[in-house]
Amino acid sequence: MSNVEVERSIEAILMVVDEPVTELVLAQVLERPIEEIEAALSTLEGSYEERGFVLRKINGGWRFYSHPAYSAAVEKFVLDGQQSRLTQAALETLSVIAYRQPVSRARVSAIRGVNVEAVMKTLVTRGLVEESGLEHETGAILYKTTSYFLERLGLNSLEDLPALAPYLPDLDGLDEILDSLTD
Amino acid sequence: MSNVEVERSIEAILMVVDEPVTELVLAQVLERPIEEIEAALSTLEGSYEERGFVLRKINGGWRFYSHPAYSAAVEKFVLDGQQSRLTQAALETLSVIAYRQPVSRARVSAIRGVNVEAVMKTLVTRGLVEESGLEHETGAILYKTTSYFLERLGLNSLEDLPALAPYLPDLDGLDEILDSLTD
Amino acid sequence: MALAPDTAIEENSDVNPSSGGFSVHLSNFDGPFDLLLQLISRHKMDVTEVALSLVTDEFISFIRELEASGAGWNLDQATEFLVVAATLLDLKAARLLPSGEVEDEEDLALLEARDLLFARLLQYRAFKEIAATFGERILAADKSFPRVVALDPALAALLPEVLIGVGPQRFAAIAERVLTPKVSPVVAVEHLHMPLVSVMEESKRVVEALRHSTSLSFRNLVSDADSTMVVVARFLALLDLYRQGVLRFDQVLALGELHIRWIGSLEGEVEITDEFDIPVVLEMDDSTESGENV
Repeated sequence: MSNVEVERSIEAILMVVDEPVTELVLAQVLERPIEEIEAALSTLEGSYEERGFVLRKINGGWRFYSHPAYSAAVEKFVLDGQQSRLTQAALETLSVIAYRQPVSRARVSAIRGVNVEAVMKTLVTRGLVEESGLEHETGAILYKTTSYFLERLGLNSLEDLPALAPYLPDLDGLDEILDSLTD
Repeated sequence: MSNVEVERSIEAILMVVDEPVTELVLAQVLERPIEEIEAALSTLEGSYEERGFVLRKINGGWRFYSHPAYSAAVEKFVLDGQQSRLTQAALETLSVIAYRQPVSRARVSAIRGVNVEAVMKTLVTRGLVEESGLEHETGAILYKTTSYFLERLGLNSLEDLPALAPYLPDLDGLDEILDSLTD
Repeated sequence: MALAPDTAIEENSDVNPSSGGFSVHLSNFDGPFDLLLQLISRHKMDVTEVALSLVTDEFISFIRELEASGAGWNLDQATEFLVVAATLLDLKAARLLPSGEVEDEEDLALLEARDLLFARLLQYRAFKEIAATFGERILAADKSFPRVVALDPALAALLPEVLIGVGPQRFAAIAERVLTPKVSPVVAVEHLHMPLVSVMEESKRVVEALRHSTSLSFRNLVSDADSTMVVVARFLALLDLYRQGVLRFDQVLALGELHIRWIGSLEGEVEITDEFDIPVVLEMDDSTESGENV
């Protein structure tokens, strides 16, 4: 793998990874010495000088951020573009989590039949949903609703969620069907 | 705001979004004419050619994607690889629906020459196809592709579907003949 | 000629929907069009100029093989293949006959059948090619991952309070809808497999048998009946014929052997009513539980 390829691979990873990534992790994934990774990151960092974003090492991990010079546009976008009201997709995802918690993202995807990654991020950002440990067998992150969710829905506790209609198929059976479809 | 500033601002915004952003939203936030936004996006799109990421318009919205050439590195991070392959039968059924939508199951069956019920169920469960009202005369359920279908195919809209083979006989005429036979 | 397969027939319940596995996969083809297309391409022939007899023979032999393989197939699979096979055979037969007048009506019909078959085949081939493109596109799109990041906490703090926008009841209704498996509605057609028995048809048989033998026991008369429905139909036919005065009943003992004697004419039409064959429409009983439709 050439230097350029190492740089491109790092860019590709950092562009889609949400959490800051350490040099050590990058070195392991790309199977290159850590010095090479450090050099590549340094080159990349300098290459974005004329861009609207920057590459920064914060708290030991590397991540893309918006360039501070354009924070006004970003803030305006966040306030204008994001609606305070939840979208239908967000509501549906939230309802699955509320009634199936704790639940993994893959399971919610399987139930809704679509990729829910972006919606889950929004729900977490809006403080309605939070992580709740790992699934025993798969190691997948589990999610549950927050107390803020109860507050916004005007409920005292999860037990106050209205019961689902009795004719809804047994949920465990449903899981098996979904598993057979997604396997 | 200069052209360069518009481009930098767009980059800054795209760095923080969890969902694709339309040109219209960018035009409103940056208070620039939509043509200017389109031109800026087009310039940006070309400017990443030597990078590990790309800027793409899929399903009407723009966002950053990792470059396909470096998928191997990214896949090590994205564990949620639940994209199981579609079978040949599912792909063929999906292609008929994509080009003939909204279309009834019976019509798809007639074109493929086999019963497509099980395959249709799979496509609906996978979120690639959804119901779209009833056929006027027969009362049969009609089906169409979803926006998730566009995403999975990396298409911006249905108009971007590749053209059907040019030597294909006039389909509408054929449909009428087939209808007269199946009635 | 009905070329389209009956698409209303449901799959067997033991078919696993995730496999998409309704189709015949024994020889790596998927339905009659797929087989036909494979046979044609194997001989490197253009769909529009196919040497029919060769392809027809192979098509038929494929069906035979499938049958002999013991894997068995259900009614609608068989129908789909047989319809195409019948069309091919028809076309082959027409080729073998000396072609005289082209303006023959039957010739024209065959011509239409061929055009229709090939039009459908062309259409199928076009979609098959597109399906390959779809597969490639999905594969390519899967290699590109979108940037999906949570909003920076500093920015998230700027956001106004989130509005769920619905109350608990409405929220539960949404959960119910989303958690209900997406099952496409099905129309049960199992009852269509029971052959309908026509009293008129059975009347004709009864008349023929009685004219032949003059006297028969009811036991003899229904000895070849393959279902209770046929026995009932023949009994109804007898009652109707008795009303017309063309036969006599003799029964020595109650519940004993019933003998029927023909006293009508030995030739000519016997008037047969169709009063038993008029469909009866029953009101559907909606009170039955719809049950869990998983």
